[in-house]
Amino acid sequence: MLPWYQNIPFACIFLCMVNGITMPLYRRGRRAFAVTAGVSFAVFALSAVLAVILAAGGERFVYKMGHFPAPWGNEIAADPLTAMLSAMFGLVTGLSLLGGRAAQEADILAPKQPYYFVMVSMLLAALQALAYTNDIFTGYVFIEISTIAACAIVMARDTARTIAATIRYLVISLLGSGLFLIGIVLLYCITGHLLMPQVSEKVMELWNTGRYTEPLTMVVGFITVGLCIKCALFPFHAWLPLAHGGATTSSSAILSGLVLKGYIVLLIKLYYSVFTIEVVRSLKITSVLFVFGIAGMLIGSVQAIREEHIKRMLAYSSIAQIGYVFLGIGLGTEAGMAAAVYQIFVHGVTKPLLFVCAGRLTEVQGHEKSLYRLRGAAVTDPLAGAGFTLGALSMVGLPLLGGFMAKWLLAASSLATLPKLWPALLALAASSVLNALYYVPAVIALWTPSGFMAEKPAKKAPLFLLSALGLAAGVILLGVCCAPLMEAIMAGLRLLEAI
Amino acid sequence: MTTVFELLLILSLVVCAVAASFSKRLLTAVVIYMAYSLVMTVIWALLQSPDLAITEAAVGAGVTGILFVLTLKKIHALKGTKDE
Amino acid sequence: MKELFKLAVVYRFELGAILLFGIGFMNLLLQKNLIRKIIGFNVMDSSVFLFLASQGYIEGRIAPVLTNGSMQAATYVNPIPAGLVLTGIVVSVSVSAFFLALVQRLYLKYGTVEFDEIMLLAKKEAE
Amino acid sequence: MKNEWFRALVRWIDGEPAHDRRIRTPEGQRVRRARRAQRTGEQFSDQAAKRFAWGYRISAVVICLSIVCTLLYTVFQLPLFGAADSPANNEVVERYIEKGVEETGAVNFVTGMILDYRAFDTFGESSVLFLAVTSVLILLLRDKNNISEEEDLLTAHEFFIEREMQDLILQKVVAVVMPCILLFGIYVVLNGHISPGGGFSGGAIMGGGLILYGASFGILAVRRFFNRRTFTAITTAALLTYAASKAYSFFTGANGLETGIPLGTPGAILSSGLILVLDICVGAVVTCTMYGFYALFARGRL
Repeated sequence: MLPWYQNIPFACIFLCMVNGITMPLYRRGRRAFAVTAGVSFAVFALSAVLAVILAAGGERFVYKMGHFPAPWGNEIAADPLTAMLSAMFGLVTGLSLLGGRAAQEADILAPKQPYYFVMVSMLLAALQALAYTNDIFTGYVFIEISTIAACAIVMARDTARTIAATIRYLVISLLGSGLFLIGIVLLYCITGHLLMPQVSEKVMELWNTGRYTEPLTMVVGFITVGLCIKCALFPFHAWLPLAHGGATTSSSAILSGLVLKGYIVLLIKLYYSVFTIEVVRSLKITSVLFVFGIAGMLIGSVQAIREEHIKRMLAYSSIAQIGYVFLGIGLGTEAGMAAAVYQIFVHGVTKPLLFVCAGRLTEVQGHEKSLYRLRGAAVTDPLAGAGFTLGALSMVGLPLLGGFMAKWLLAASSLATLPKLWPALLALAASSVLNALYYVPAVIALWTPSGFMAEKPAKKAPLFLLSALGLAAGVILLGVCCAPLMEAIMAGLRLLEAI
Repeated sequence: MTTVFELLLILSLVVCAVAASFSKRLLTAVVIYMAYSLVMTVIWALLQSPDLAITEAAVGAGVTGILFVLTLKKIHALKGTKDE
Repeated sequence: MKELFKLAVVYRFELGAILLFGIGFMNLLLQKNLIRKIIGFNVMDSSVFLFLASQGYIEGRIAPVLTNGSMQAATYVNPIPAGLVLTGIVVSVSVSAFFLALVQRLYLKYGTVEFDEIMLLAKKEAE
Repeated sequence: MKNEWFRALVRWIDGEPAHDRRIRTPEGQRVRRARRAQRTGEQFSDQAAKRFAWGYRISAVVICLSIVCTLLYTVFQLPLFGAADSPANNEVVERYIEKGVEETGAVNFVTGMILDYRAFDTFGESSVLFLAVTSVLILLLRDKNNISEEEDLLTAHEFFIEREMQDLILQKVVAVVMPCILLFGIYVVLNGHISPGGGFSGGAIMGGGLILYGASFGILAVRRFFNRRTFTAITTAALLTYAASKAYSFFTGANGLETGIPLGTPGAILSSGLILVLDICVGAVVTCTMYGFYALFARGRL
């Protein structure tokens, strides 16, 4: 028998999938909602316990999916980093669902709500599987699951525009997964394995002997481009604002905060456990990612400045934040990668907070979406306003908040890489200014009383309160106790590299 | 001899794919796509993968084709109002 | 030149698969009509599967189903690509069905299946 | 000039973006756009869109051609077609073939591989199918969001045709053919571990049979024995059985326990342990899914 905690990753994935399968049995949304949120929090609790145990022991383990060991059967592998990511996925999904409950009631017809929760729990399962998987083909299958589920939670809010946004999202996603698929097919053809440790061994052998170098380059290129399309890195970002800006609140929060990150996590895992970072660096792919990351940071912010629809503004800001992650990956050092992962955590908590608060603010203002008409919404519901302000300040980079820590870590890690030092620092500074240029006016506008305010005070929303408090606590926690988290991230990355 | 046959099949696949993308009417494109699936079935059989052949025949040429045609009916493309 | 031609005949399935991949990819990117786009996606996916299966094929061996009790690996072709392709076909059918359902709904809302027109109408509606 | 800047700054701090240069209001944007259109001629935005479309098309073609060319170049570096010494043909394949029958009990090595060795992928695959049919349900199930009068008339007309104008020849032929199709589907499902085929292809065949029945006798006739409730019940039950048996096998496998399920004689119908159960579950799910697709696409209800 294995130690009990080693069953947790599989148990979490399985729990989510079974929850998804049983959802159609519910007639109405309310119970389905409660069960799904409960499952998300259970996933969070289990994964957090696992993360603590693994981080304490500096341990990494593989879990056989079936009776057959490594090169024959499927496997999943867990280390402190993936366990923490999985905990974050569970927590943020649960909190987003709570925070977006009112919007779900308004946007999705009651008989179809259980189907929405099918998608959410399958998405959570897929995200965890992407973090834990130790097999490239399993990665592909779960990428497809997350694609369909992500598109479905966009279109769940059944308006013409969200369906148009969904089809665009789907087309782009299909391009991405097609490229990823041909990448792994080529990889299988030259290595003959599908499990990451075995593939990695073969890749090292090929790299050292110089055989199949061109196909290998192609493989790394295809997989990178495929995943970058799916996580909206700069030249492939055009689909994002429509999809994330138009969906219902909890969908936007989950999509922006988690789904984009799931693909990046898989990419980092592939870089570390399959190709090794040295190979990727010597193929100059990190430098390319660095350039596009910077471009994304700047262009995303510039487009956000020009946007007046609050959710689309947040969506454009997501493009910029994804740019930060790729800036960290592009540095090509361990510290840079760790900073990128830290940014994943920070953005994964902050953006849902912003979306949830924005959803609440539009709700109290009578479903207005433009910043101009939202003036004064924060006065009507000060708590939502405070949450939005906190998230915005974190994005701008106020010390003691998560966003500041992430930027600081990125800057600190760029110090060690000389040719990339100045571009990285300049881009960070410029993008901070740009962030301030759209977040500060938005916050000021929200707090300025105006004629658009509702006359009667807002109805109480305990679920929203819980969600906003949880997410805000996460933002502050990420800003204050950075050191232990960074240690666990570093340990996790080193363990990923060791196999 | 098999090689020639295989080459012919591959050629017809390419021709089908090109024809489907340049055909005037949507229904033609769908029918050509179904033919493409059928050729693919034969190729799976030649590549010694009978499992794939059965699946492709049942799904690619069968159910997917039906779904395509039903969609064409819903978007009123069967009578050629849109695409002629 | 003759050598290259011979090599091309040897790699016939792979080359065909790549041509199909290109055609499918272009269709998915460039076709304005959504139905053609999804046909392009199907062509692209099946071309990748063709590529995979042709790399698993081994000359002179038979399908991976136990025949005449022979349990020698040298009797059968590689079963792994077939399994992977089976999974892939299911995925592509599911995606096609989802896509076509979306197309139906879009037609109901906008009265067209041209991607550009739909995006334009959606944008106009946003303003 | 300076004064204006200062005033703009004050307004910006006051949070009154309406008079700011970067106008944030929808009204302001509309005004700006109209002004720009006046300045540059009416077709400005159209032309820009056209130019953008051309740029997009050209770059797409260039990207695609470069991908194809590099792939064509790469192919010649890959192992030869049909060669026995390709990297893919390694110890993994050997084990699947030489030990496959003994370890999984399946005579069809592909089935043994996808339902036992690499079963997690297949579990994901059936979830994809489930997700697809659920999203089609969300999209096409008739409710107040997706009803148009024209569509309703059409559907009513089709139901009328179904009821009143039944085609005798078609129905007689289908009455003969349909049992054969179903029987063949069941055969393919049950023999998934013995011969080519399995849950997915067999399920698709059975689904095809049901679709044929629905198309000739009318969806109302099918609804007598297969409605939304049976659909939900069958898919949920089958997927849950699938998940439970897989969870059992994963859990025991990882923890080094025996499953305690006899594999039986290879080649018999009742053999190879859980594979038969899994095949039946997948078959049931796929049958429901395929017919569900048809009914939803054709009528928007199940």
